[in-house]
Amino acid sequence: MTTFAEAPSASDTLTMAGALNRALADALTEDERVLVFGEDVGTLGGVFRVTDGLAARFGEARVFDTPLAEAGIVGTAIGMAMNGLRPVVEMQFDAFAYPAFEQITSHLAKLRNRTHGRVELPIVIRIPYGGGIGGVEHHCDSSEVYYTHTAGLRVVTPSSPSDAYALLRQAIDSPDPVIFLEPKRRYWEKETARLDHRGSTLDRAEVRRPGTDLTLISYGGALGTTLEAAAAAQEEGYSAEVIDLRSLSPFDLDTVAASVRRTGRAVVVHEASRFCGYGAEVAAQLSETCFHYLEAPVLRVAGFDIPYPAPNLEQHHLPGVDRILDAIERLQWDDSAPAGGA
Amino acid sequence: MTTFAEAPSASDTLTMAGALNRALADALTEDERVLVFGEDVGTLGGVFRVTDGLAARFGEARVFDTPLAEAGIVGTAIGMAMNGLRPVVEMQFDAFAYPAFEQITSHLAKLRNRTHGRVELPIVIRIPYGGGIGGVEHHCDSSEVYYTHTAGLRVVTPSSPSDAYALLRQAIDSPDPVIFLEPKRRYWEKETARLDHRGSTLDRAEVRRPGTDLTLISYGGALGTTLEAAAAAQEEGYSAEVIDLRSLSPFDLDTVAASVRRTGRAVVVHEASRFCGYGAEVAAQLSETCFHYLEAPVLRVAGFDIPYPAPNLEQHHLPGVDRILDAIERLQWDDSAPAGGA
Amino acid sequence: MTTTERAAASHLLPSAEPLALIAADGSPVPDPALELPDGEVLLRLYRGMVAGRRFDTQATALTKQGRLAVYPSARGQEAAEIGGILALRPQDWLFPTYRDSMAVVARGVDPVEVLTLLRGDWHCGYDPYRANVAPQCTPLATNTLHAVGFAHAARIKGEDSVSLVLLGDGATSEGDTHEALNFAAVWQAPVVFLVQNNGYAISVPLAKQTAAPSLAHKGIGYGMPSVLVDGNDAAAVHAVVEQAVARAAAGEGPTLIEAVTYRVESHTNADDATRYRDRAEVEQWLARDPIARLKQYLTDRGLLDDARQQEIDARAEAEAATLRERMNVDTELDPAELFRHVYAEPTAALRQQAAELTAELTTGDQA
Amino acid sequence: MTTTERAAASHLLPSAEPLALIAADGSPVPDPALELPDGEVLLRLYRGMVAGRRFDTQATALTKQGRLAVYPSARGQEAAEIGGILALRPQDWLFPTYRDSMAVVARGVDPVEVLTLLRGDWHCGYDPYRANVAPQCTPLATNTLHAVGFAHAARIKGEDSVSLVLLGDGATSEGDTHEALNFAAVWQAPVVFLVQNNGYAISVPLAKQTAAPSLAHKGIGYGMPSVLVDGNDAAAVHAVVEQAVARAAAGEGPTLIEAVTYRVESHTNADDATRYRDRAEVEQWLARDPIARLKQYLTDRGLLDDARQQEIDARAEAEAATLRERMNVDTELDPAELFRHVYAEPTAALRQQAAELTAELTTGDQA
Ligand SMILES: Cc1ncc(C[n+]2csc(CCOP(=O)(O)OP(=O)(O)O)c2C)c(N)n1
Ligand SMILES: Cc1ncc(C[n+]2csc(CCOP(=O)(O)OP(=O)(O)O)c2C)c(N)n1
Ligand SMILES: [Mg+2]
Ligand SMILES: [Mg+2]
Repeated sequence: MTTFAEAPSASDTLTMAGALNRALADALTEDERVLVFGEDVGTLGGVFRVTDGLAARFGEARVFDTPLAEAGIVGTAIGMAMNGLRPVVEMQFDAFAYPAFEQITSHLAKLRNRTHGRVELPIVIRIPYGGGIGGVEHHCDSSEVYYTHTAGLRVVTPSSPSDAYALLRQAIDSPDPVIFLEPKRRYWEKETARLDHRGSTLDRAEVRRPGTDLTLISYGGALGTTLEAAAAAQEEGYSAEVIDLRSLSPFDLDTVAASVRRTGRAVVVHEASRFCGYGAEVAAQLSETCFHYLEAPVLRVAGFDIPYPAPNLEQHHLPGVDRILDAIERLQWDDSAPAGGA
Repeated sequence: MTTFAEAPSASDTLTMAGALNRALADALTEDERVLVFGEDVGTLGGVFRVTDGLAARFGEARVFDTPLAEAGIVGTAIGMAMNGLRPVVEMQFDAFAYPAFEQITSHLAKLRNRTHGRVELPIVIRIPYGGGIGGVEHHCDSSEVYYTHTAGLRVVTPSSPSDAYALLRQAIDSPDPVIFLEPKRRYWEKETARLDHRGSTLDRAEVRRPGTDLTLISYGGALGTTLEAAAAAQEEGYSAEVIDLRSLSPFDLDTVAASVRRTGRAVVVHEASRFCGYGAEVAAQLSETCFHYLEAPVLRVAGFDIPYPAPNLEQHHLPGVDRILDAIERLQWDDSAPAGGA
Repeated sequence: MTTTERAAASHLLPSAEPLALIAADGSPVPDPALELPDGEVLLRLYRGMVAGRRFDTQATALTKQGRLAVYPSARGQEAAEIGGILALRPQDWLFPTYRDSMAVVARGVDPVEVLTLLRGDWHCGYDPYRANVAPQCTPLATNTLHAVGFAHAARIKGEDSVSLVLLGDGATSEGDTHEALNFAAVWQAPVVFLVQNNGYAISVPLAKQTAAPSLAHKGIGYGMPSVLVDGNDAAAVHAVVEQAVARAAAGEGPTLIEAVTYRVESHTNADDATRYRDRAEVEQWLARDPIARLKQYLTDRGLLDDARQQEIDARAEAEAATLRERMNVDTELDPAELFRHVYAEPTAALRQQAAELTAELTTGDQA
Repeated sequence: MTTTERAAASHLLPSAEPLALIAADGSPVPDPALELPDGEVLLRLYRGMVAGRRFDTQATALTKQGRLAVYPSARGQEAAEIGGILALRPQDWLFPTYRDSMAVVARGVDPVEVLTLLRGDWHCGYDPYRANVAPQCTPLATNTLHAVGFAHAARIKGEDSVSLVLLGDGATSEGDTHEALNFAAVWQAPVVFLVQNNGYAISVPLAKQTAAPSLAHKGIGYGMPSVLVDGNDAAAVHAVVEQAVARAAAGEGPTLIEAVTYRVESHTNADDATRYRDRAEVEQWLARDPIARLKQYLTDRGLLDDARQQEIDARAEAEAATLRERMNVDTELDPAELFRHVYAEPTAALRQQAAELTAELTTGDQA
């Protein structure tokens, strides 16, 4: 059933929303088994316009609106995938994926294992997630840990338009179910994007900025802030390496540990609440595997342990450059001053 | 509306199921606002008999069966609590709480905060959780992290009949919503239980066995195994302190860190999958706050990163005494041999 | 199967056409089972709709001035929004959604407190216990269960209080709606479900939402009587809700009401409805305007004259002006509030995080 | 509202009494709209039910011998279990629950593979693609959505395949059932919902589950035709399911069927039904036994004689004996399997965990 169209490899000035749209269009073009559905993804093109134009171009049979029910969307996607299709579904916002939680944890994550590998569920669940866009309550959750703690799911999140394209194409190609977390506050940032997914892989972290004194580990919406912080840290004499995890599950320990063994210091940065947040796993694994290399404890810069705040208070919750710089200062430099040290 | 009956303070040979039953009966007796409902908790007395006899004793208006729908149970409990009642509801098994996930995360956890503290939800959700009873799929999940990562919820889990009684009474008295995780494989272990909840608190860890060489940190179903391991370790010359967390959220860092600063070594033990499991948070906090006291990395002994296995394979998944002893051996004793060292 | 057998349960079915008491042209429609509200009530409904629409227009204007982050307009739905609310007694409770700010204001909540959410200052800005109004609910259909639980608790406590829950056509597709209807019917809880079928769930039209003859046809599947009502006829909505509230209060259980109306504006100011529907469709519904309809009826009967109309308009205008002024005052938010209401008492971790934030803000001030 | 108006949608309503073709005493009941299956089909139904019950008895016996961890018996529900399955065509799919082992076996899946789950060796023990049977589903009602998605996919792919999903009376209360019925109706998916209303969800009787005239009355709320059928009449169940499958295959969309039957045993061997129901109630239903009923009918018409009966019994007995023997053989499980199917390729972490377990087991062996 697969149509082998020419692989796209354009470069273009694009937003992340635009890159995701291109990824969906290219996947729909290349593989007839791919379907796109969810709430408002058809005629409207999605509330973030990520599916803009797809229904018109590929027809209502392949890109369509469903009744308003998230368990229904994921549950029927599971049935479709059992029958050989490759659904890419959208949950309109992070907190609105929760009604589908049972379908995700008890079926999507487990069906391959339950059937000894006989039933494969190549489904992508796209979830615009996180805050920073002035959204009201229930529109800003960073829900990654609910998925990363669930064995059987892959969880990925892009931080740039190019990577959004590559990751989404690979997610659609993956034989495993993928929770695809789109950092909505990065939807509209532009980049001259390379639209190619052949060179990249679904489960590797990437060094976005090389450095020697410490390692900053982040992903998704917080990555941009982390890069800014690294630039600011440079001014203060710290050479920070920045790693973009991309894949949250599985976690690319090799790439991260290699960096931390070199630098001896690490800070994990994310928007989600700290308590039992993703940073805990990163810190635990680094503490275990790099114990004798660490000059200071692995620190976490994360959202507070509170429900996501209202728009006019969210700037206090979201980790900003200053909070990351503060954490860098706390990395016990006294005994071994860095290059341009504090 | 509260009736002030005499406080019970009996001691009796009881199972955990029995102690929980007594806690419910005593709470129903003392406070007319308390209600107990869920699937099969009425006439049948619950599939684990935790609510045995309560419907007959307190009447169908206060202890009753609902239609079969978990979101419905939690959602209506929220409405009842808004109207001044104190519902104690049961989710029949861990994985069957997932349909209620949206009600739990988006309302139960947040309503106090959303309303500036005006709406209080003193609800207890009892969830028999974890494996070790030969249960088939979907009956053995250790789902604690889904709740501990959600700000606004308290999460507790007892490890013995006495503590089950005390914790449940305190959970029912708490003005906050409490996820009450009952380790089902400990339901039938007997103890001469002290039924008193006045002396105890809802959010403190307790040292269950004192020791000097290392700290074992555990909770719920794994606590018993951890105590066994500590006894076995003693034979091998290691004096292990065992801490029962009881409260998973909030986490009692003070008690745990005080122990680890003394011993310099720590192992966290739980049934749940390791990846982004609760142990990650414990390890991350200890690594951060006890960095200069640690002689070895904080290790985690946990379930594998797989869906809970079928009954005949579960013994390989569940952390047993040997696996805990192995971890103890790996605590880098060479540089500083313990009392009767390896 | 005989016709008699089929009829046995069919009293639970709604009428094939929506019930109306006043037609689109303002003429009365007699109904054997439904009484037209008296003149005073009709005037209150009229006044409420005029004020509601003025509030709605003002809120939309505030989004343009950057004073509201977002606003979902209920323009065109005034008969359903106001008709339902005015049928409630003081001791009854309302469980509204994000779209029902107008109804919440009509119930007596301070409009500035109502708009706290959409202004971005906090989540629910009012005290639910003051006017018996639950927080406006965003996760669709979840409030239906809260309403059922609340109503059932009232019954357990022996209190005479009925819960009215509002939901949209889209929300009827969610599992929670099903569970709520079922729990309500099994428990015979004093609750009234008022579905505002405004034709769309954001961009998705009713035809993609359901294949049912009407949403009210769902009632029979729960053993619940259901009513299909013209949602642009405030008199009919009021009468139908009042009947349902009376039934509930009398211990006769819940009712499902579908009010057929139309969302005249886009889903919110951030939406662009021209992407998915024709102007012609909107025009058709504008011609069925709920306010014009009742005005015609009242004027024809001499219940409304120019003087009264001016007074009503002036009052709505004054309220809007006050709202505008008050919304133009910047609020001062205390970041420490972030940590205060997560639990009854902040945990040690939260106290520490609060301290960190305070330190950060203090340093920031000095910098 | 006129009677005509009400009637407009009432073709979607079920009959007030369950449809039957053979009465409890074995006498035929003529039905204008439903054809009695021919003798050959009736004999297949009979054979299937006898084999099904024998399988069920054997499975229960295996729990007593510790060879099965748990078994939910379908005794008394044979007409619904077998009647539905035998109405399927080879290309159709079945979406069963934990209670429907009998149906899965009737569909042609190796009984030992079926019992893998309840024996505790793995989860789903059979290959779903071999006999077109989805894994038996434990989280209630979740399989209804899978069936709808599967059926819709068949339509998209242009394949002539209908999905039959089984669920219990209790499962109809879950939100997923609602969403599945709605998606199916909106999409006009080729799916048939067969609710086995066996009177109980574990200990909870139907009266606490719903206040509806019947579960089949839910259909009209989705615009879906629905049928109420005597679930102890295999002929009627077969006829009704066959009709629904034909409708679905013809592109006429989904059907909701409620089969009224009774769970004669406890919920599972671990349950004790005497805690919540009277023996008298059970006796009443034993008198309506589905096998005895069809036997009477067949015998009366000379379609079943002693020789044939003996042959049928012997075959069922032989199958049960084989099953018993095969279940008495201990299986060897490879713990390394735990890590193999979590993802298409095990991750680095899983490879390491697998290695750790292997090391542990090797050390253990040496100790
Ligand atoms: C559980 C959930 N899913 C998705 C959304 C996103 N969303 C907000 S409003 C809306 C449409 C609701 O339509 P309807 O129920 O008809 O109400 P209306 O907006 O028309 O008043 C959607 C999909 C949500 N708020 N909650
Ligand atoms: C989502 C979910 N909640 C609870 C359970 C526990 N449970 C297993 S069977 C059962 C009763 C089901 O009753 P019904 O749907 O009538 O099917 P039956 O067992 O009678 O065949 C319950 C509550 C479950 N399996 N899934
Ligand atoms: Mg709508
Ligand atoms: Mg049943």
